Formats: sequence, C-alpha cells, structure tokens
Amino acid sequence: MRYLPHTRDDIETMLKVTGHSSLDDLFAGIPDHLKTKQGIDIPESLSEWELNTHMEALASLNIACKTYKCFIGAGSYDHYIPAIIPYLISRSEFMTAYTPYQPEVSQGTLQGIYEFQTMITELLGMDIATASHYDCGTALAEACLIALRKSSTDNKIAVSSLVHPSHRQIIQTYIRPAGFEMVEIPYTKEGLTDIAALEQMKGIAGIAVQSPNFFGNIEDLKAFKTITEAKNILFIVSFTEALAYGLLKNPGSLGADLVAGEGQSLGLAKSFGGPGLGLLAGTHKQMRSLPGRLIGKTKDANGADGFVLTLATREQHIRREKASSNICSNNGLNAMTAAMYLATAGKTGIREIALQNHDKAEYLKKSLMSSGFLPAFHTPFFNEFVMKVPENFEKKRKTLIDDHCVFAGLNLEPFYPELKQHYLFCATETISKDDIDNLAKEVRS
Amino acid sequence: MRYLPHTRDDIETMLKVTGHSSLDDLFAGIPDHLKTKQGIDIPESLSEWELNTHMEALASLNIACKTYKCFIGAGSYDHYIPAIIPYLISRSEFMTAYTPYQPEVSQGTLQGIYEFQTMITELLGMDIATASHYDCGTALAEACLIALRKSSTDNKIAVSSLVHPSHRQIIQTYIRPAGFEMVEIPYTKEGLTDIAALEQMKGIAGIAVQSPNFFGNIEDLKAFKTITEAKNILFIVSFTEALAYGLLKNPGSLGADLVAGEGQSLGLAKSFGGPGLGLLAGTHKQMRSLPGRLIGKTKDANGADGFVLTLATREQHIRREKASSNICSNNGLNAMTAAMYLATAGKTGIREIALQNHDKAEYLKKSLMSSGFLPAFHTPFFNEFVMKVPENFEKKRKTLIDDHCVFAGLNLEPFYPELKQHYLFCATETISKDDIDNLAKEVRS
Amino acid sequence: MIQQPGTSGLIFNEPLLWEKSRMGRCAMSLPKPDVDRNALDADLTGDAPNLPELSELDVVRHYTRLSQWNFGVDSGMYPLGSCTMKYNPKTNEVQAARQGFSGAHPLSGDEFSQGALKLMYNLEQFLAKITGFHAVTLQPAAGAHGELCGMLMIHAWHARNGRQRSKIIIPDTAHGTNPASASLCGYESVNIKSGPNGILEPETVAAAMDEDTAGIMVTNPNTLGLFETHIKEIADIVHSKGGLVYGDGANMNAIMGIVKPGEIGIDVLHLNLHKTFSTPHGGGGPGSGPVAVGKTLEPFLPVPRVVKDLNTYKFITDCPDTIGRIHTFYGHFGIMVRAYSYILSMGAQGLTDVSKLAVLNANYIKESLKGTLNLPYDRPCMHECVFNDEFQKQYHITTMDMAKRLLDYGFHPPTVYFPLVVEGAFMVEPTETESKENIDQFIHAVKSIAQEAKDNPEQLKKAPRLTKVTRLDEVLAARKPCLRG
Amino acid sequence: MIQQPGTSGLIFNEPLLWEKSRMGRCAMSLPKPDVDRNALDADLTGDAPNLPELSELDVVRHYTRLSQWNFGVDSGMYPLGSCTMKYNPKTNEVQAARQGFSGAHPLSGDEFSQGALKLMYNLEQFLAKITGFHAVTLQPAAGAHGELCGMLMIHAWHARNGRQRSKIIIPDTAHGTNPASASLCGYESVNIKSGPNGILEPETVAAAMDEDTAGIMVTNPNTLGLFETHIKEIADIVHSKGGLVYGDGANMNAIMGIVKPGEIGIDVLHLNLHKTFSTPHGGGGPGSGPVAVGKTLEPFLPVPRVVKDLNTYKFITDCPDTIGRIHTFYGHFGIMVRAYSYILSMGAQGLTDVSKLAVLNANYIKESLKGTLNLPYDRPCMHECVFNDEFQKQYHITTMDMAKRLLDYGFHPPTVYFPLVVEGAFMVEPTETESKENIDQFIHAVKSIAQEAKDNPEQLKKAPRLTKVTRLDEVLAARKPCLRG
Ligand SMILES: Cc1ncc(COP(=O)(O)O)c(C=O)c1O
Ligand SMILES: Cc1ncc(COP(=O)(O)O)c(C=O)c1O
Repeated sequence: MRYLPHTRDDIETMLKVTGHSSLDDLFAGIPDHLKTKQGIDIPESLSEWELNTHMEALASLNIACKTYKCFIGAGSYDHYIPAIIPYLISRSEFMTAYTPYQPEVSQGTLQGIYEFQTMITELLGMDIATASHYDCGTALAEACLIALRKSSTDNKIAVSSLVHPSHRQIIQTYIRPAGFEMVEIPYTKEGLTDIAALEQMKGIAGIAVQSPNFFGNIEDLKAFKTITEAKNILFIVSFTEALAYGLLKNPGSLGADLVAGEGQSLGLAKSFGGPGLGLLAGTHKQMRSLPGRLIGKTKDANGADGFVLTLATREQHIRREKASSNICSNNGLNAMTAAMYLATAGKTGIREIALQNHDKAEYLKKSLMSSGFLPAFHTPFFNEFVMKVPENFEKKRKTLIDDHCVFAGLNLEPFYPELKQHYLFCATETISKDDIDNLAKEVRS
Repeated sequence: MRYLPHTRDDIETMLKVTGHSSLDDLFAGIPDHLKTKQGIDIPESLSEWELNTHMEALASLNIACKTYKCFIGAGSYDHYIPAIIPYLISRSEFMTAYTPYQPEVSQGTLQGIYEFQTMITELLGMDIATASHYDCGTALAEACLIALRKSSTDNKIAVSSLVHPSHRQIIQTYIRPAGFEMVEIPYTKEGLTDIAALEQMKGIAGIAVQSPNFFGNIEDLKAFKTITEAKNILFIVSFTEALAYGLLKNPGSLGADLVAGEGQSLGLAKSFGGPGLGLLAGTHKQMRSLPGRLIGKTKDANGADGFVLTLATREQHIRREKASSNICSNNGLNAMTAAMYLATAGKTGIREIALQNHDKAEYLKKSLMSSGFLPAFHTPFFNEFVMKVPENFEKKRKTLIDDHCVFAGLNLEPFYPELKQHYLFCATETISKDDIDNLAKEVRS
Repeated sequence: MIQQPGTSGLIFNEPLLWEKSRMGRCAMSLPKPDVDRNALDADLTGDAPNLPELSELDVVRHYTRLSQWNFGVDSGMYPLGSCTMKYNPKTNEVQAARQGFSGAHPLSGDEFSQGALKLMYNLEQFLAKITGFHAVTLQPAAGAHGELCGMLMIHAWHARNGRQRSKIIIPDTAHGTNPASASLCGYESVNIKSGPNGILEPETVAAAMDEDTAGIMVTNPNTLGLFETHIKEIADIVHSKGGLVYGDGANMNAIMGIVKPGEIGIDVLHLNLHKTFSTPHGGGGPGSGPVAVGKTLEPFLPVPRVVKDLNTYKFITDCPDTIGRIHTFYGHFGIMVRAYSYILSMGAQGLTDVSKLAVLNANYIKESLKGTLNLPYDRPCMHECVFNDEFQKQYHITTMDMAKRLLDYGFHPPTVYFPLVVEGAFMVEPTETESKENIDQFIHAVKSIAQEAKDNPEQLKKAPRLTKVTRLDEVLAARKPCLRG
Repeated sequence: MIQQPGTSGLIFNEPLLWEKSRMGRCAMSLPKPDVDRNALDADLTGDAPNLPELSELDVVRHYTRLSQWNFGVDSGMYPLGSCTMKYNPKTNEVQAARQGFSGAHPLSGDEFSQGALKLMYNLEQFLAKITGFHAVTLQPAAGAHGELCGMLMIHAWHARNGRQRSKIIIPDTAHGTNPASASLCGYESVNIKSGPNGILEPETVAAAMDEDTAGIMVTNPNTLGLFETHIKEIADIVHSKGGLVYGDGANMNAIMGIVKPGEIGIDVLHLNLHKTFSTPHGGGGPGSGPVAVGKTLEPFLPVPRVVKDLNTYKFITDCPDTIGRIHTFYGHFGIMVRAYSYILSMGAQGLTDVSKLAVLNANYIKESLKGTLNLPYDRPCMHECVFNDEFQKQYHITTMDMAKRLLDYGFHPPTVYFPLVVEGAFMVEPTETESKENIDQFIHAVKSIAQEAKDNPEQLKKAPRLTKVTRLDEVLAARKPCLRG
C-alpha cells in the first residue's frame, strides 16, 4: 500500500531489534481473550482510480453536483470564494501541521491566528476573540455556560426564540446535565424578540439574542443591553451571517458582553453544514472565563516579536477537571481561511459585499411580493426574510428544484408550527437579478 | 483592479519623483504619430465570478467536460494522474519561478530537473537528456538538424512515413529554409518502416524512425542501426508514448544516437494537445550539439553539492547566431511534473502500468475482431493498433460519441489516403474491460 | 554517517496584515451590482470594520511567507505523541473538494442529499465494524466533543435509570480532556493511580467504584502507550456496581484489526478521525470525533441520526431518549469525506497493517533509544513510547532543551511533559507512515543530542538556532496578554 | 527604518530521489488488472527502467522540501529584467484546470472541441487588437519559437517573391534569441550598433540595408528599456529596399494601449504570453509565443489556423503559402487559457493601466537609484531600466556581487550582464504588480548594498549567506559536466 513505506527487509530488521518473531508477536502482551476473533467487515480496498469513480458517483447523488441556485440561508450561506483562498489554505505547511505547541516552527499558524483574532475583534467591536470554536451553536452554548456559572443565585438562561433552532437545542444539551435551565423569549408580530416578555422573567443569569435573527430581522440590541444592565447579568449576542457586520452596527458597540457567531460566510464552503467556524468574543472582563485557545504576542530570546499559545491555565490540559471548557482541537484551519477572506475583502470589500447582499435580498422580497407573496414582517433585515407563500407553492417549489435546480426558500413550519405556509428566503451576492426575475416569474400565481 | 496595488497617493508621490505631470506624460518621449489613436477594442473586464461563469460555459462546449471514453491516442494519451502531482506542481515556488539563472535560490528547480534528466536517461538508455523541449515534434526536428549539420556531403534526412504525420510536417518546416530536404521511407504490409527501401536511399545524413510507430507497431530498431552504422550516419529514434519504454527494450540499448520523444503520458493532462513535454536525449558524443538547457552538478563555495545550468556556451544568450538552437524557455514545469510521475510510479509501477496498457490494447483488438473488425497488420504493438472497420462504422462512431461520449478510434484516411476505412485504436490503463466489452457490443455488425 | 535534515535557508520577514494596508486597495473581485442600492436606516448601520486593505499579490505573498515559517507532516517527521501525525493523503482532499460535497447546503432536504447521507451511513457502519460497536454518531466536531457526547449519554442513561450519580473515575494516565468533559456533565472526577507497570489494576478501580459513581473513563491504549490488559475485569467491576465504561479511542491507531473495544467491556468510545483516519490537523482542527456505542446506549445518541430504509437514506429526530443535538447541522461532514476515502483506500487488511506497523515503529524506537533516554516503563509498547530526561538531569538538560534541539536537527519534537504521570515526559509516536530510514535518522538525532547534553550542554540551552525565531517567552505572553494588534 | 524581507529559517536537506529508494516501495496506486496478461515476445521487452522506489509520503516530502529551496514571485519581488515577472493570478490556474479544457483530446474533432476553438479564435482576435495587427497564430510554444515562426514567414515571403536573401540586420540591443532564430532560417546576422543614446539611428540601418538583406529584427521597447523612436523611419528604409521588419514584442508590457506595433511599420511581431499576459514561468516554461502579422504575411501563417464561419469554429489547413506546421498540435493551449482569462479580467482599460504603472515603477526606480548605481543611458525609460557596476569598480565590487547580496536582503536579483551593450549590466524590471512599498524596500536594499560596497566589500564577496547553498562553481560544472546521477 502506497502509504506504508515498510519493505519486507525493513520489517525483518526492525523485528530483530525489537526482539519479536513476527508482527503479530508485537501484540503478545494483549491477552488472547481480548483480541478480536473476526476481522473487520468492510469493503476491500479501492485503488485511487476506483475511489475517484466511487466518490464522484456518490457526490452526483447530491443535487449540489449541479450548479444550483440557493435561496436558502438559515445558518449556511452561499458566498463567492476567491480562488487564492483554496490555493493558499491547501499549502501543506498550514494543512498538515498540528496545534502550534512548538511556537518556533509554528509562527505561520500563530501569526495567522493572531491576525484572525484581531480582525474578528474589529468585525464585532469586542476586546478579545478566541482562536475559534467548532461552530456558532457550540460557541453559544459555552457562552451561556459562562453566564450561568457566573451567577450564584440564578440558574436560568433566557434565550430568544429567534436564535437558530439548532443552537437552542445545543444549549439545552449542554446545560441540562449541569442542572441549568433554558427559558425561551417569545417573538413579536414584527418578528423580533419580545423585550416586554423578557422583562417579566425572573431568575435569569443571562440572555442570548441572535441578530440578524433566524427570521433575518435585525434586533434592537441596545434595548436588551438596558435590561441586562438593570438585572446586572451577561448579554450574549449571536449571529449566523458574519457578513452582516460588514454593514450593521457591531454587537460590541451595542453592549454585548459575549458574542458567539458562525464564520462560514467568510470564505468557507457550505460542505453540508460542516466544518464551519465558531466565533467567540468577549470583553476584557470575560478573558479568563473564555473557553478554548488564545494566541498572544511575545518576544523571543533575541527580543524579536513572536506569537505563542497563551493563558493555557484556563485549558483542560493544565486544569483538567477545573478547566473553563473541555475544548482542545478547535477549527483552526477554518479560522485561517476566514482570516484570508477578511484580508482579501478588506475594509471596502466587506462593506460592498454586505451592501450587495442586502440589495439582492430587498430586490428578491419586492419581486416575490409582486408574485403574490406576502411579507410576514415589516422589519429591517439583512439578507434573509420571511414570506407567507401562496397555496400551491410547495408543489411549485418541488418542480423548481427538479426542473431548474432552484431552491426557493426554507419551510418554517417544522421549526415554528404556528407559521404555516411561511418560508425563509435568502439572497446573497451570488444571486443575480436574472435569477431573481426568473424565480419571481416561475412562482407567480 | 485587484492585481494593481497603486493607490492614487502612490501614483502622485511616484510621479513627483520621476518628474512627470501625469501617467500619460511618462510616454512623452514617444512621438505622437507612433501612438495609437484608438483604444483596444476588446470586451470590458469581467469580475472573477463572471469569468468563472464564462469559462465554464466555454469549457462545456468541449465534449471533454463530460467524462468521455477515449479510444484515441495518436500522440496524446489518456493516463491516470496521481492526486499528489497537481498538488505538488502547483506549489508557487515551482510554478512562479523563472529559469534558474540564480542557482542559490533555484536549487529546487535545479535538483528536480537534474533528477528528471537522470530518470529520462534511465528510461531511454541514453547518456544525456536535456532539460526539456517544447514537444516531440520540435525536438525531433532539432535532432534532424543535428544530423544534417554533421554531414558535409549529404543534405537529406530519411524519415519513416510512420513517424507521426505532424512531426514530419514540423521537420519539413524546420529544415527547408536551411536548404535541407526530407525523404520519406515507405512502410510495409506489416505496418513497419520499409528497411529495404531505406537501403536504396542515397545522400542521406541520417534517419528518423518512430517506435512504437504511428500505427502502434514496434519497429525493429536494431536493423536500422546496422544500416546507419554502415552508412556512418546518425540514427534518430522518436516516440509519442513514453510509457512504452516501461516495457520495451529502450532505444539506447538498440543503438540510437539521438532520441526525441513526447512526455505527455508522464503525468500531464491532454489539454487539447499542449503544453506537452519534448524529450531529447543523446549519446555522450552528441553532448555539445544538443539544443536547449542542461543542468549539471557542481559544488558551492563551501564544497557542498549543488546544481546549475551548464554548458550554456551552446546556447543563444551566449553564442547568439552561432548557437546550436534558438530555444530559450523550454517546458520546464512539465519536465518537473514528469519527474514527479516517474518517481511516483517507480521501477515496479511503470512496468505494471506499461503491461496493463498492452493488455488492454490486446483485449480491445480481440474484442473488435470478434465484432467483425479486421486487423490491418499482424505485428507486435504497445497500446495502439490499426483496424479495418465495417462499412457502417463511421455512422456508428458518430452516434457512439453523441449517445455515450465514446470516441472509437481515429480515421487514418486523412493521414494515409490509401488507408480507406482504417482506424487507429488505443487503449490505456484508464479503459476498463467493461468499457471495451460495451464498445465491442455497440459496434457489432 | 547519517545526514540530518535540519539546515537553514532564505525565508522572508512579513509584517502584520495591517502594517501592509494602504487605503484604497482591495484584493477581492467585487461583483458588479445589477440591482438598485437599497440603504438600511442609518441608525442600524455602523462604520465598515477596519480591515486591512491589500492587493491580491500582497495577500498571496503574505500567506505564502507565513506558511514557510510552519512545520507540517509534509515537511518532515512529526512524532508528536498522542497526536498520530501520519501522512494525510492528497486524494482525500480531492474527494472532499468535489462540488457535490463541498457545495451541498445542509438544508437541501434528504431527497436531494442522498450522496451525503449514504456516505455518512456507510462511514458509521465502517467505524462500527472497526470498533466492534453497534451504532455510531458522526456529530461530534472533535475528540473532546466526542467525550462530552459520550459522557452526556452516560449521564442520560443514569438519569433514565432514575438515579443520577455524582462521580466519575479517571486514572492519572487519562488525557486532560477526559476530566474536563466529565465535569461539563457535573461529574466530580475521582483520580486513581495506574499501577507500577503503568497500567490500571482492578483492585484500584474496585476500591474507588461505588453506587455514587457513574463509571470510569479509560484511554486504551493509554497515554503511556501501554495496553490496559485488565480492561475486561475493570469493566466487570464497574458494571457490577451499576456504572458504565467510557473508552477514549483516540489511540485506536495501535489496535485496528487486533482489538475491538466494543468486545471487551467498553460501553461507549470516541474516535479521532483526524488521528487514526488520516484527516489533516490543520494547525488545530477542524477534526471529527465520532462516538460508538453498544445497544445499551444507542437510544441516547444525539439527533439527527441517519437511517436507511430500502435504498434511501434519511435523517430522523424522533428519538425520545436522545441527549439532543450537539452540532448545528450534522458534524464536520468535510472531514467525514476524507476519513471515508481513507478507509476505502485501506480496506480491512490495510487498516490492520497500519496498526501493526505503527506498533513496530514505536517499539523499534523504544528499543533503540532506551539506553540513551530513561524509559520509566520498560515493557512492550503500542503505538507510542514515553521516555523522560532522568539521564540528562545530571547535565541540567531538560526534556524541553532536547525538544528544542531536535528542531535544529530538522524534526518536529515529540509531545513533552505529557502524560503527567511521567515527570519530564518525552512522548514519541512515529506513526506507520514513517519509513525505517526516517526513524533511524530520528534515533540518530536523539543520540547525538544526548551526547551534546554531556559535551556541549550550552548548545542545547541555546536551541533552536535555525528557526526564524528562538525560544519564545511564554511567561511574558501570559503575564501581559496581548491578544490583538 | 525599513525592515528588509531577507532572513533565515529552518529548511530541510533532501537527498537525490534514488538515494531514498528502497526496493519494493511504490507511490503509485496501481489499477487492478481486469483483463488477462498478454505478454509481448521477450526479445522486444527489456528490463524495467531503474526508477527510484518510494512511498507516497517520500515523494510528497521530497518535492515539498525542494520547493522550499526555490524563490518565486509569490515569495518576493522578482525584478528580473526582460522577463516581466508579474503576479500570476490564481484564477487563471482554476480556468485552465477545468475538465472541459484539461481533459480535451486534440483529435476529438472540431465538432466536439468548439469551446477550445472559440477560445483560441477569440484570443487571436484580442491579441490582434492589442498589437494592431491583422491576424495571429497561437501555435508557437515560446518567444524564441515565435521568432522562428516569424522569420520563417519572412523567409517564405522572399522565396515566394522569387528571390531569397541571405542576411538579416540585428542591432546590438537585440535579445540573443533573435540572431539564433534568424540563423535557423539560414540568414547571416549583420550586427549593427545602437546610437549613443541607446536607440537605433536610421542612418545606421540605411547603411546596412541592401537588396541581399531580408530585413531587420527590432526589439521595441528595446532591451535597454528604451523606446525606438525612429522605428517608423527605419521601417520605411527597410521596406524601400524590399525587406521586412520583425518586431520582438516580448516587452509589450510597456506599451499596451499606448502603441500598436502593427501601426508603426512592423510586419510581424511575437508576444510572450508568459510575460505580458501573466502566465506563470514555471521555472523555465512552458510559455507561449503567439505571432501577429499584417495582411502581407497572413498567407504564410502556420497551419492549422482557426476560422469562424457563422457560429461554428474549425481548423483549416489548405493554405498554399503556409510555412507549414511548427507544433504537433495547436501550441500550448493550457497557457492560452490562462492568458485569455487574464485579458478578460483586465479589459482594455486594465491593460493600459498595466503599461502605465509598469513604466511608472521602472522610472521611479531609475530616478531613485541613478545616484547610487551608474546609469549608462540616462533618459526616460519604459518598463525596465539598465544600470551597471561602474561606480562600484573602485571597490572591486561587480554586478554579480551586488546581485548575490540582494538575495540576502530577500529580493530576487535583476537580470545581470544582459544586454551585452552595457558592460556589467544590472537590468531592473519591477512590473506593475509590485507596490510602492515593495519598490521602496528594494531601492533601500540596493542603496544599503552600495554602501556596503564601500564599507564592507567582503560581505558582498561572501554573499549570499542566507541561502541553502552559497555561490556555485559554474566553471567546474562546465569543465567536468555531470548531467545525470
Ligand atoms: C488521548 C486523547 N484523547 C482526546 C483528545 C482530544 O481530541 P481533540 O483535540 O480532537 O478534542 C486527544 C487529542 O489531543 C487525545 O490525544
Ligand atoms: C526580448 C526577448 N525576446 C525573446 C525572448 C525569448 O522568449 P522565450 O524564452 O519564451 O523563448 C525573451 C525571453 O527571454 C526576451 O526577453
């Protein structure tokens, strides 16, 4: 096998040195009753060429093998990825390195992630960003745990019902065993988190609000800040569309204590939902409670600048059971990819792309309205919005996929049973005016 | 434009230094009547995303956009390319470097090409291989010029009529203006170069024979050597399928003075015929007449091994009009690719792949015979052979392409008018038994 | 004489991105607007984030230069213990990049995602066969995430049995993530010691195990690279007291085709696809940490789960006992594609050879170096072996000094100061993809360094000399944290 | 103070391939045979060529390490005069890799190759528009091949006119490939001198031109980076004596959108796509050297030619006056795809900006360094400027010493000792893709080196210090040629 360099001679010579009679003899120390009696029942090995055929066949069972038009976001967004990014990130010095435990031969990763942390703090208006988390959902759950642990009295976290449904489930999973509880903040007729309802809630250690929220609407974060300040609890903001903050006021400037976000929009493929990029940022105050890795600047023995993993005393490999989290490997390569994307876009680029996302979404909304769709809300949004669709839409939607590879929105009923015939639509910079006009034509009733 | 880093400020500051009032002023020295009056009439610039759409649309006008089965060789062969090769060759240190004029920062290219030269001499059994040429045809033409220049008396080169038709045309183009002449050696009923005819020829400065020849048949090179020795002229061997020498006796062992070959089979995409890889090798005797670059081993100031461009005194940048050739840039990156391929295949790999090519071709021939095709010759071949096809074949062939993306052989009539209804077939390791059985079934008459 | 790979050459300084920034540059090709601009109310919008402005060449050169400051498996031998730094096949990258996979939207619906679902279903089956378990989830995003997933299931199982427990037994040979994962479930760690020969003794476990203890977390082979030969008895003890056994399978590379954890009393096990199954580490992830379980725990697996009926595949969520969801979508699908490609490329025989050769390489190093470095536990090892700096103490040379000196020789150092049970640990995991010549070169390097420790300790203290930067001041970094530019 | 890019870091020694070889290894995945083995007669077959036997990781590591010994445009500024080392856009590589292009068989037939034919047809049109000519061939595989193609056409033209000529005029500022190309056509070179200000004077040409002279080869802008302002008069002189004017357009990067060679008396011109049109040099090719001609020479273009009728494209070969074929198929199609992508990405305005900024960068360097290095021809330059080591002679420092020292500063040196008209030439072509900061860094480096030449000449003689190898003995290499291992 081409991955295994050992020749027969190599094996013999080496066995002589180790004093074993055969390769099997290497396992003599394992009691027989612990060894498996039958082999591994999987298909026999494929050549590189058989693998290519097999995998292309599998890939072609996914509609994505064709260039399809995706009017769905809901946590995974279709954005342009500059050709330089896949090229640069595939350089094996980045791709095949481990976590930078030996900083002298990891300065590439370390400076790259330090630059990532810096650009994320710029994007979000926060003091500190971690070196990455798995995804927004897990980052948000950890943020909730920080808030919950901080409180000696209250064991509830108030989470907006317009936080991504999956994220709310993850929070549940993460906090339940430790005896914490999640309460959901209902949403208003405007498709926004209900501040009034929140004000009534008691025993809350913190609140989590997503903006733009799952309906695509932009929340009034300042208003929530007033409440968390009054209650003296932590204010957590989350988001699934990072490009929104190329245009919107950033959460830091609106008073967020912790921000958990999804970075997939920053140069990462949708890849059936993973690996994405968990972003986690906080104020200085939160520094020592943040989970996961942090890169810091320092000096070498000659006084030259350099970068290292730092504040490891929060981490499991030192603190073990007392660590702020169990996270070890994070999504480092995707953080590096996002850094490349942010450096490529730059200040003017990210703003222009953000504007185009909003423009396309507004145009899509108008076009659907002219095709008889009713806006569910009249609230400012970024690149997603909810529409009440005509009776026959579900059938039309199916044929649109079959005949034109067009995915016209996401049915919200499974997530919000009360929202029958409501669909979540998304348009990004990859959607052209023609795409939208065609869609509007097709769905006109 | 993202490739142009100059900001407005940059331009102003720089113009101050150069003492120009504007960018146009930089060209003040060019008389107005020499400047063009109208701009460049080409389409306006495309964004990276428009370019992707445009290019994919163009590419999809080529049948190759689908995975098609290619039973055609004739100088361009379909072989498997290991995934590591495109990855490694795309590393920018290889891809974006110039000719290694500064050896201290070009040792990667230099050692790589030195290894290439070495492996090519191994493959061909020759003493010296150059750092590459454009393609087999141009390399062969240069080889003919070497032979012709060597002779004080004779100005003819005898070229087998079974040398690739394009190569014979290139030889014509190259030698004619210098007052040389090409005479073609006819072929026999066995589909081999007619030695008897050759023996009669007078005033010949050298001969060129291709093996496997254009019909895929293996020539008896030894027999030609006897003649060239008798006539004391140069014996030039060419080939279009480099993998043949994973199996066949190499030309060096059979007495070739010069070998010109095509290296496309060694890890290079067909790419509509170019860039391929011209291989050119010779005996020690020919060293100083060989055109193009050579890499040699030497020592650095500390006595460490290193590599440099050498014997440049043959080359145009030193010798100018007295140079052995005008070639400057060659096909270096493709030589590096071929080296990667040869190192990947190794001694056992190249033999096994060569064997499989021959096995598949033999099986294809048998299968076509069982479908009513008649072998044109009964001569040993490598992975190509000629068949006389049934009446209705041309129509069938067309439908095979339209319905199944199968290219069933190459019509020889345009190249050899006497060979009506004769097709050249090829099978490589990429063709499966099923592909062949299906083809045989489809063409059964 | 063996020539060592380490040498020095021309590389490049490169400033921080924003130091290269010039107003007005943009490396992004901006799509041409084709619809009207539609401004948001000004009070919602802020200033554009202050990101660096560069040309495309600036960006390309920046990251090309940064990459050259890094050391990867493709650069040289990377015997980082417990990390299984094997070769990451390039064909796996090709497979993951196929449009049908990389372009797939997670919410396209089962009907239009059959390729992805089938791949996930098959991969679950493969991993179940390899580990000897009944069912697998691919949702965990990394090894530690897998541990959390597994511990949540144990926690849910006790809850469902009506009586939650408060403690979990964790041996001193466990990876730091184990106790951290357990405490996320509210379990208090009961740390127990491994025996004198580095493996767990049933008595120790028996002494610690009681009705308030949820179970035990065992890494097998353990972090000393030793196989826990009493695992079955230990499992019986834990089970007899109503506990469950969590297996950390990050070291599975040692025993594929030899031992199936599911057959020897383990109830739940996580794997690291980014170790055993050749997916790249990426300088710290993304990884993938599937969890395998027996029938007992299957009902508790996270949702959604992939199921097959007839020849179609679908996600199901109606699992009453599930611990719930632990990833926004289905886990790190892109990593699954790579691991799936690897398993298909190897086959059963190939995977078994992997473990045999990984163990051969480790034992060969152990035998070759045990005179040179102190070997606290001198017994046949599995895929890795743990030395320490006992012999070098007399010259005031530490494991860290030797590790840094190895860089000058052109090798990535082993894992140092882990596991904690061995003071000054020097933990070597060569993996099966390193050839005998590379390993001999490594052995020779370590021996030369041990010699230098005697003859020329200063040289080790000054190491590394050849790297772009010398030893970095980690204390300064932690004392005055500077986490952004 | 400006920090220079050059520094040193850890890289790796790597033996020759065969020194790593071990019998029985194979990095190739061998297809599984599915038909019977069918042996050839033994007397036709030889031993398998003795190629190195390696594992896949061996191969990957070998070339990864080799690559790190190289310097490319992505590594740093590469102001190699006459070579136009501009940034090679990555998107061009993506386009060339599309299955529809890279997988296309050259003999699939016009009907099934419309995409390739259309691309070639359009590219010919684009290049014709850019150069102001009537027709273009894309067949030449490189610049020198283009020269040969062009000279063959001139030769064929004279032949068709019934009287072949024997000589060709070539100025001392011409690239070495020009005379070499001419002599391949049997023309004897008549070398003439450029005037005191570095450009050709009509009188000189008039004196040399006669009825036995086929024409003249002019590089414009010439290899001194100067524009030949008398080109029109010179062309008139040559034409009046029945000769033709060959234009070497390898320096087209200076004048796109400003001057169209086809409008100023040039009869035939070659371009280097691997210079002006951003395709990568690949460490020495493959390039592409299209040739543009006016109506006079069009009938002589090589075959096959691409033509369009209605909306389909086809190759034609029935051109009675054609010089014939110069490439086995159609030239370097893969390179054409890249250049086509570049032209579409830039558009007319973009290409004009390219030339303006390339000329701005060169003049900025000329002005900034002319006090530091001697500038033999002190006049406004085009895309490059040529200095020499006159000022440094007093310290016994040569152009070579300064070039090697530049490596330590982290820059690829300029072209040295070319053009031959300038003794000790130091020829700088920054190209338009280098930013002002990079250029200032370069200027600063050259000034520092000039200072070192005074203060510390030894340091220059010893240069380069930071590279993997020091100066190499080229004499030894040529005296005892060792061309294979
Ligand atoms: C034994 C062991 N368990 C668990 C882990 C944690 O895996 P991850 O880093 O993917 O979270 C590791 C890796 O560091 C490990 O070596
Ligand atoms: C002015 C000039 N003409 C011709 C050439 C030859 O081009 P190529 O190397 O592509 O054959 C070059 C490149 O070296 C050149 O600079």
